[in-house]
Amino acid sequence: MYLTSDPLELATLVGQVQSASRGAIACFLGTVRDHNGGRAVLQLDYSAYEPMAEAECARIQVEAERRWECAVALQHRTGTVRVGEAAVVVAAASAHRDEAFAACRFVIEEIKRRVPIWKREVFVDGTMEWVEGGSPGQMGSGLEGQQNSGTAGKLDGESSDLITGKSDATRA
Amino acid sequence: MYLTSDPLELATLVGQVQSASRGAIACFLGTVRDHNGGRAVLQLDYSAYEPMAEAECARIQVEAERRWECAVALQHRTGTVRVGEAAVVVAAASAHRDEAFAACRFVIEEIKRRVPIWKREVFVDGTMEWVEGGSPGQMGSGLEGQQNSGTAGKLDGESSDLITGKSDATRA
Amino acid sequence: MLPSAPTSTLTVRVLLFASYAELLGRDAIELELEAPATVGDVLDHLRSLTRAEALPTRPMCAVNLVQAATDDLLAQGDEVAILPPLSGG
Amino acid sequence: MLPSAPTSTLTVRVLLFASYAELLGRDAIELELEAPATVGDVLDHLRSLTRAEALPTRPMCAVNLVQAATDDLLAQGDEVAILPPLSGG
Repeated sequence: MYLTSDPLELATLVGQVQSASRGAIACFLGTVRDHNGGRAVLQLDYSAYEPMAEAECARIQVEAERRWECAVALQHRTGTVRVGEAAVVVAAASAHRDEAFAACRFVIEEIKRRVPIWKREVFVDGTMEWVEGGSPGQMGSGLEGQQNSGTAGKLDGESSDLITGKSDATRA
Repeated sequence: MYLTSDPLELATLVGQVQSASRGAIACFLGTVRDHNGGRAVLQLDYSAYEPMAEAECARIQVEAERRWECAVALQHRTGTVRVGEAAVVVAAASAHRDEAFAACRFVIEEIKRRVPIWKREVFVDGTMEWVEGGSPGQMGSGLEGQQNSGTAGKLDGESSDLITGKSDATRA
Repeated sequence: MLPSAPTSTLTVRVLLFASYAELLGRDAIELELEAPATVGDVLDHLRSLTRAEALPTRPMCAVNLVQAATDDLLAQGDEVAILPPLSGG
Repeated sequence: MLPSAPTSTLTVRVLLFASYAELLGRDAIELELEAPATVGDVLDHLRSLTRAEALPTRPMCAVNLVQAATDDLLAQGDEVAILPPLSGG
């Protein structure tokens, strides 16, 4: 399972990729930031199209492990993730650090680009905003992602909790 | 203390750099591989010019934190490090993942290039070799590193435990 | 749909996520469409349920977990997912 | 050293590491040198203790924790470290 509602443990992923023949392990954690666009963030709520997200994560892992000589592990949180907690974790182990870094970077970029997951920022003042500013990706089918406006889902300009902008508390 | 004879804990370093304003954390672990050049490795023995190594690690941290908007932590083992254990750990946290990856990569490269630490491979068959194949670095004084032969320290061709080559069980 | 299309129908399950689910007040809709039907027909139907401009012209869509184009034909029982711009990570 | 050099002496502490320590059978040596003395004079002395070719022509050296060149002058009490090619990480 690549998606989980439980807290992410970097050490668990490192343990999954580590082996005595792979001496270089590159990791990435994306954690929830406390501020975005000057507003105090309380938490992020993640939702996903789970079966497709699982399939896409599996494809990303396979692609990384084929492209570089490495072992890859990745996990993404669903549900509520509080400030400071990790929303996504990646670990890539290889015999060489060039490969480990390249695979790790590839995986986090592809997660953001291709995996059908969405987050809503919940601010300390009680307001909420769906984050939909990311550029749409090309998923496993090989079809080009459709260009979506950054304000898709906006309801007549008055529902501020639906307005989607370029803000993103985990845009790290 | 950047040097320690205790096992390295990635989570500890992540905790040191993590903050609610820095959502991207890139990490690197270099662990001891079980084979090098076809020979079974038992452990690596690390020695260091400790006061200079501490000073050099501090300079690397400061340089990374000045060059990128980030917080950096690094530690290197001394003494005996067994196969599968981490010899070096780096964590870099930033608001953005470009910076976190760049700082993390910089730090591990500079550790290898500049910090006066040496390792001796101890093979399962009981033989030992100093690893001195790395290119010499330019240290904090700003002076150019002197070019050293890969066989410095070789004693008249007969002391195989002194022969230094390009082999390196942690060359990851 | 062409006027000469056969009058047989097909049923698809439409999944909505994130802001689209909120926009339409639900996260799944069973739709009966006249065959032949495309992803675009599903989108037209959704637009009739809300303000037409609330959905982008060509939102990202998937049929049975695989990304699909607006003019892809649908079959009985297909799962059609309408995906807002992704924001994982 | 020039024949006209003053006959005063200075003492430095020489540190040896890794293969160099093994080569010379010790990891520190107190050396008394005629002033003025350079890092190169320390290296010449070390070469007299072992096979001259066992040390590279210009090994990496540090004086008081800062990297130094072969012709850098030494002062009384300096710590001179002779560093084999680094292999940390």
